[in-house]
Amino acid sequence: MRIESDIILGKVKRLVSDGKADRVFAWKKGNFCYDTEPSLFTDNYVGFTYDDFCAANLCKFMINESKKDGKTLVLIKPCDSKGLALLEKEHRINRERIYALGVPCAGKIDMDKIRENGVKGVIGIEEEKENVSCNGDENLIIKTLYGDKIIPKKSVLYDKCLSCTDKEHVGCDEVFMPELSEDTYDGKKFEGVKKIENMPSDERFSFWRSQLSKCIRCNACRNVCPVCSCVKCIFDNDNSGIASKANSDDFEENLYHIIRAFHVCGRCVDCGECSRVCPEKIPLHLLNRKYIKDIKELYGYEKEPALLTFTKSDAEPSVIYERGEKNV
Amino acid sequence: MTENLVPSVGVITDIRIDTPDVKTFRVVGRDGKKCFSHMPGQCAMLSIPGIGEAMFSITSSPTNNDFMEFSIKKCGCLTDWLHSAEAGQEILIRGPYGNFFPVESELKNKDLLFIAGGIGLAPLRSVINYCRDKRSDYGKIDIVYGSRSKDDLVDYGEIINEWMADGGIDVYLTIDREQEGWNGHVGFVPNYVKELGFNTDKTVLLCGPPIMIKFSLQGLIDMGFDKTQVYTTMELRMKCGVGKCGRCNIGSKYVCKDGPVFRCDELEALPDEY
Amino acid sequence: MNRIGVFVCHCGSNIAAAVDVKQVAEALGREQNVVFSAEYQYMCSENGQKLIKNAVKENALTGIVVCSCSPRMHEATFRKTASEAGINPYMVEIANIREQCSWVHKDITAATSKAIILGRAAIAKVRFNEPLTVGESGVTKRALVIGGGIAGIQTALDIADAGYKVDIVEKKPTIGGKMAQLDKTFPTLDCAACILTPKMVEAARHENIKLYTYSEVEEVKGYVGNFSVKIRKKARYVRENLCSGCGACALKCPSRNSGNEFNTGLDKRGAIYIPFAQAIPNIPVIDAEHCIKFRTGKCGLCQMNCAAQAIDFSQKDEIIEEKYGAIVAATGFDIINLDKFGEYGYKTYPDVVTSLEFERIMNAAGPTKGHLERPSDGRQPKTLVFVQCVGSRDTSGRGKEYCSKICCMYTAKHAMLTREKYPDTDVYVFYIDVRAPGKNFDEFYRRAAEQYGVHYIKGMVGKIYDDGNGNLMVRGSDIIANEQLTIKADMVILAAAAKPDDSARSLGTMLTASMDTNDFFTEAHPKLRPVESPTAGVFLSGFCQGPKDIPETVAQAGAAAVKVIGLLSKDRLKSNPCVARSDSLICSGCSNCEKVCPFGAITYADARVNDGTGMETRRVAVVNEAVCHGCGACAAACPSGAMDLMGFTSKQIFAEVDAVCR
Amino acid sequence: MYKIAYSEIYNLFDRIKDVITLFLPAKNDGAVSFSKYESGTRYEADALNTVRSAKDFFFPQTQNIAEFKISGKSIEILQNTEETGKFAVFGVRACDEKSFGILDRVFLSEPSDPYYNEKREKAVIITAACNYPEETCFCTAFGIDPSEPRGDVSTWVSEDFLYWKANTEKGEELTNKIADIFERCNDGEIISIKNNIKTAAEKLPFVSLNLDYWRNTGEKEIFASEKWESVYKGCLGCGTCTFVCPTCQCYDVRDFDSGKSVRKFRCWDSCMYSDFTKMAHGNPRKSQKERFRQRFMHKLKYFPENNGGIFSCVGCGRCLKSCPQSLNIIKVARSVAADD
Amino acid sequence: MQINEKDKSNRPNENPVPSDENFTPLIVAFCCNWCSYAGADLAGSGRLSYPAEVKIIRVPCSCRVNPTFILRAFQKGADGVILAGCHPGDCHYSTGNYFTRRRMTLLFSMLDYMGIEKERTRVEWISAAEGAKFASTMNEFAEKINSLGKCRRLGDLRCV
Repeated sequence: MRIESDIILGKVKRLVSDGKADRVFAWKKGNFCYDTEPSLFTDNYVGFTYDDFCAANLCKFMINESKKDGKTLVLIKPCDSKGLALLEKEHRINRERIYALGVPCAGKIDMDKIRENGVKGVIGIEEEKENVSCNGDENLIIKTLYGDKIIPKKSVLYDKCLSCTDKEHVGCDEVFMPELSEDTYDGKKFEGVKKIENMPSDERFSFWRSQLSKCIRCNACRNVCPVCSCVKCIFDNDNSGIASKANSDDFEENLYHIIRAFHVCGRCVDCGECSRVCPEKIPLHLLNRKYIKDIKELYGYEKEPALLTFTKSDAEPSVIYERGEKNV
Repeated sequence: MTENLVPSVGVITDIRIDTPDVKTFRVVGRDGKKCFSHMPGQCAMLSIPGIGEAMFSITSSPTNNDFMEFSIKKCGCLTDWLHSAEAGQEILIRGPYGNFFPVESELKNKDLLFIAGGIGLAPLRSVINYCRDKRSDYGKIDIVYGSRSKDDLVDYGEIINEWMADGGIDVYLTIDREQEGWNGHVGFVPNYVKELGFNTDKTVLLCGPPIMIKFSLQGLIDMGFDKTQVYTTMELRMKCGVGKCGRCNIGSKYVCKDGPVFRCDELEALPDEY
Repeated sequence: MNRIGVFVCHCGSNIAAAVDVKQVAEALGREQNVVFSAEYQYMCSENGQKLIKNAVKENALTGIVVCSCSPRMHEATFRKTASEAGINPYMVEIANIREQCSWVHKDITAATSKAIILGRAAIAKVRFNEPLTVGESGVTKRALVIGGGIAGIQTALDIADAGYKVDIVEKKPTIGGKMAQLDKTFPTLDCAACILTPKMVEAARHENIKLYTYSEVEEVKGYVGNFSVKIRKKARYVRENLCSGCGACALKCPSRNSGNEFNTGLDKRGAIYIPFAQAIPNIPVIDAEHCIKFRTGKCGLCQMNCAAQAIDFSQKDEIIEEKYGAIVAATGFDIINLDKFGEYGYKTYPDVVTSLEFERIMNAAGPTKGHLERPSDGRQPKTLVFVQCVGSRDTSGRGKEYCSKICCMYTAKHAMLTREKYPDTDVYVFYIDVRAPGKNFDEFYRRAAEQYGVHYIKGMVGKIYDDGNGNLMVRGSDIIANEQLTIKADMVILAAAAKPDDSARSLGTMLTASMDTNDFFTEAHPKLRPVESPTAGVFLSGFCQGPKDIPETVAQAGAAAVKVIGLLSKDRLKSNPCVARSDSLICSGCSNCEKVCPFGAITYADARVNDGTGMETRRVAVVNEAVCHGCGACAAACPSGAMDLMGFTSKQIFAEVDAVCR
Repeated sequence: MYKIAYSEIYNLFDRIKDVITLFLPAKNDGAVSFSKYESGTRYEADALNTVRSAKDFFFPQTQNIAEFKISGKSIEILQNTEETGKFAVFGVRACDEKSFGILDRVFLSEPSDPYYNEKREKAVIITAACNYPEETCFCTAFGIDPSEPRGDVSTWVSEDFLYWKANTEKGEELTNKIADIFERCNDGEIISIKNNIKTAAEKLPFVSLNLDYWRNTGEKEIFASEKWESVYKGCLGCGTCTFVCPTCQCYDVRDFDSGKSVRKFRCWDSCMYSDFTKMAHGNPRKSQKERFRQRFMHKLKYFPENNGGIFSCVGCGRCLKSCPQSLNIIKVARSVAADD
Repeated sequence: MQINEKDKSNRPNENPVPSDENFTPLIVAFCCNWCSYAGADLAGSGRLSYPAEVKIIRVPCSCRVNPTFILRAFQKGADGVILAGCHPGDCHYSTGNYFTRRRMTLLFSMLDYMGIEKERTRVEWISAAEGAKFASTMNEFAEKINSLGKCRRLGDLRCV
């Protein structure tokens, strides 16, 4: 069954008229069939949409929204809900002023992946009405200025959706139609990290060097990250000693991404937004996910973020010298 | 001028303590000569490598051919550093930047009324001394200057000993609150201006904190002045000094290039951003 | 502007032999901001210090760098020198060119250039030093002891004897704790009550001790020297000031349904009761849950029979707020719940009992008046099986990984007492190891095994079951004989693991005192500060810190008392100024710092801040300087850099790193 | 006009490379950027736009300005800028080429920026017509013809040929050096290519983007519009739009202390950043709304105000594609102008 | 940056090169005040030598060391960074080094993941009584860094 934008809107309207919230933070249909913009609806719902393109995580907007009087209803996908929970735990939002409505997610479509199929001039995207196989492998009809093209939906889902292992919401005030969420996990969450781990160190080095050298320091990865919620980032603070605005040297590329990964280490909710928003398509989630993997392997599951707790029998740092190849 | 972002080396030859948080720095080039010539109201970028760079208005008069002076209030990284510097310290200087008070055109032969508050006297001091040195080019000069307290009056010595001693210049000083040892006027500058009640045929040069500018301007209009008669200077975050780095604009005007001196009617046509 | 003076010490030939001190002084003299540089034979000598003082005055120095021995030696000396010269003592940095340079590097060129680099690092750091002042706070001359067992009583007595006021808060209606329930004590076999009750009485009578029984700590605020504690005094429904302790009420109470806690539930008590004969205070308490008056509104027999008119059904819990300078945790222990150990059939078979229950059975004031009778039918058991390490040293996750320490000895005690009173009884003890490393302990155990003929079997009990005829069958292994064996037992006694009392965890949170995963309080240093919590002003007494027997508990109680006395004897507490500081303009209030602080020095407050974008109320971290020890864990955990450590600020360390790498 | 068989295109690049350093769009780890051409580099002909624009050639993300050595109270100035050699850029689209003119108005106006100027003079721009404009393209709204790209040399591609036409002296000079690789042809051969492009461009969704509101309304009025309140909500305050934009030119001047010297450099900055206008005693643009407004006011009002009505946008569509939250100049231009 | 791109070919060989005769490594050692710094002092009293390339920076506790300090050292030209603290369980502040242990394990794991030679970083627990261990650790570490040669993968070209 498809997730219908109108049904979600109906629910939202009911909640607002029931007095659960005073305004709604959701997505708004944009210029193109695929473009959806995080938007605040205060008096009308013109352009309201919830479709396969609403990939943006709205929870970080709640930092500012929850400073206002009254309540904001926010639509939360399963992967977003952990971010919201973390923001609450770290006291970055006033949870009482938020009504989190969990909405189902069947995976979101990555336009870049569609374009990688050589598609240009997209003017419309539809789900193929016929041929919907029972296993849900739907096709998309991409209508363009230069003709139509059919692409299997699954092949153009965001990477973050393919590695999404959890379709359950946490900490929402209400979850609407959870049965419509679809499992999009391809079973390869740590494949990417493992692939890099298995490279010789020279190769790892050149892999990251070449990836990170694309970085233009637009800060999109940081600004979108629900975990990076410091009121003032050290990289913007001229007094911090490590402030920088541009990557004047390879070192600064490394520093920025290492420190960012370290700061979210153990707190990262793996929502994949960093990689989604990177204009240069740097697989930034591979840094964060490396930490997730390390933590899982070294410390197992924990209630507190890994860097804010310990056990007396923790692994010694020497574990990293014992694995992989030696340089000396 | 092309090498606009590369500064030259200047030497601080003298540091004068004006008020508890304002010092006046005298700067010359390494060769002992003035670094460059300027017009009253123009600014220069001063910097210390690794500490910071900021725009300051040149407070000495262009008619001074020996050196430049900058009156600097302590309010940030660079200014803190400068305040702890000693004579002989080299600094980097580039400029001059921005426009200037129309001393050779609109202001000529006019009666001038200077209104300044606090450190706002700094940019006007350049004009005042320029006019003093070319006294015959200008009509009557009135100066209304106020500060928080007597100790916060910048250039107090010069005001008393030189300006007040000059014929044809009337200086009116005021401080915000009563203070021991002060027999002069007490009260805010805008009110004092109203009290003094100047003729509306004067051209006004106004500089001070935003709130003072706002009220003084309103007061002047109430008194019958037109906005076209009032000039003021602005200060914003500036980096390049040449209208390219893109941060000091008010609407379509760049303060560093189109300003810092604006006539109030021009300013009014711009978006109310500051 | 910084005006730095550099002072290079020869330390006789200790430094000068391997480092060209002249060259060091010259090189450092050329560094930015350095306006004075000199070398001298012994900087720490009177003349050396005079040199420094003169240089400070003549050159208006703002900072001092001494290149000398380790700061661990003479940092304090030179700070004092600076202070005498009129500059802040924290404007001094030491470059360690002796221990970490001249003594370890033989090559003069290498050592000299390293000394210059170390000097540069110190200069770089001192540029960012800030004048710091030692904070001071007063001390409330009153201590709080939480827990009225032997540990708490002993600590309180020692403190009170030293002349300081002490309050004991005990959650039970009487003080005495677990020791009051014991029959005899190992290895001397003297009567527990006989040695404990005099102490209880002394505590009650002591002019410096105030008892809050049937009370619990509800909230702790403040910090070392200045705690403010809320104590909930639960309603007894008996007016303490009127009650004469005659006990008539308890006798007349028609309710007989409540298990008697003192006898581990082996017999019943009334709804109004005095826990035991020697209870202190000797005042009854009404158990509202079982009281007929409270349940139905009818009854009130006790009230009618109270000559003193002390019964007051309308009594309410009372909250008492008191200020203390020090707090001692003495919350003691309890035994673990055996629900997860189905194989022993503790819940299933009434004749499987815990050691504490057995203790009551053997006690003359116990449910059986000291006769060995088994709970199911009151018959005297002929075969007793003791099982040790029930839940102790357990790695299966059901019990505790640690050794409860006291079980081996009390089991030997029980076995011995049984054999002594009832020589016709067969006594078996299953053990993993017998641990007897105390004074006269091993002798005691050997006496049980050798003289008293207790059968010690090294092995584990796998299952206890009913053979169908009402007999308990104990199946276990004897790993010495390497065989499985089954013993038909009349009674089984389980040496259940001891664990910290349940109240410890919530108390730990209130005190911000750190605890380990077993809920034992963590000591400030495992070897050197074993009776102090890392949280300043909080001390540990007894089992709540780790398994202990009575003499160890009493010894630690005394030690904790000494620490408390030491603290209370001071009028002002000086605090290290090198503490963390949070910048409220940058702090996001995320709580990361709070979580890594071992001392609970960080709290949160709503602050009005304006970072240039308008006034806002934000949750920001606040460091309690009196509590902070200055480790810097918070500064490294803070992602935004809002938290910094005075004396070791990020700026200072960056400057040092830069100087070292230049 | 010249042409060369499309199959010979790498021979052409090799030839150019021998004459002058050549840059062209190539794929690097998934993102297309202008890269130095070496034998073996694959030209990404399909990519309409590189992720970053061609402005980088003249206004790089970081630019050294000078270096200072400090000893005691004295400061020594060292020169540390490197001279740029001559270079050619192949595959610049009409929109990017147009953006240079806009940047020129900033950097070459008095006082002219020496770093920008030097690189501008050294560059030969070889443009490429856009056979398949994308839905995000709206260059035509700014009077740019994607079938008629300018630059020093213009090129067109048909199925079989690459057509080459020099427009300037610099273009002629390069063409003459490699002319032997081409065959001559006449302008008529590319008419059908141009027509196809024109037809495609007419179908683009934003060809009729109407900017009259921005032309005809005063800056004060637009600035005060209540519409700003609603259009910026999704903005993250990142610099993506700024950094991919071919006409954004804001920069910061910063110092870096290397321990040996202090290096002064300038680097890209974004008016979307919260610290862009931050001063010691406050920030005049306190909220993201104000910063967001500044960016679009600059592009659509302030810049035209100072530059004879020329908008600071060339319709390349990069911000439409890159904005993580799908905000863009079209939405702003329309929403703020909307009547309701 | 494109035309001014930090030209990859200009960057000195990023792979380890056999150390040449003239190479003297720069090693930064962060030592906690209570154990390792005292251990270093003890090494001094015992005249136990180690290379002069080791430069010690005193911190109150190993947990004070922010990852940025370590990266800063590499930026400014350090060839190896070692962090020394009290043995786990012996921390003067009771739990500081437990946090250090996790932080550094994860940080160094990330550096390794990014292809930076993991042998250039190290954590060692050295008590105030272990002067000999301090000296031998530093000797060993210096030798290792010597054999790795100049750190070329993490430094800042502007600083060298």
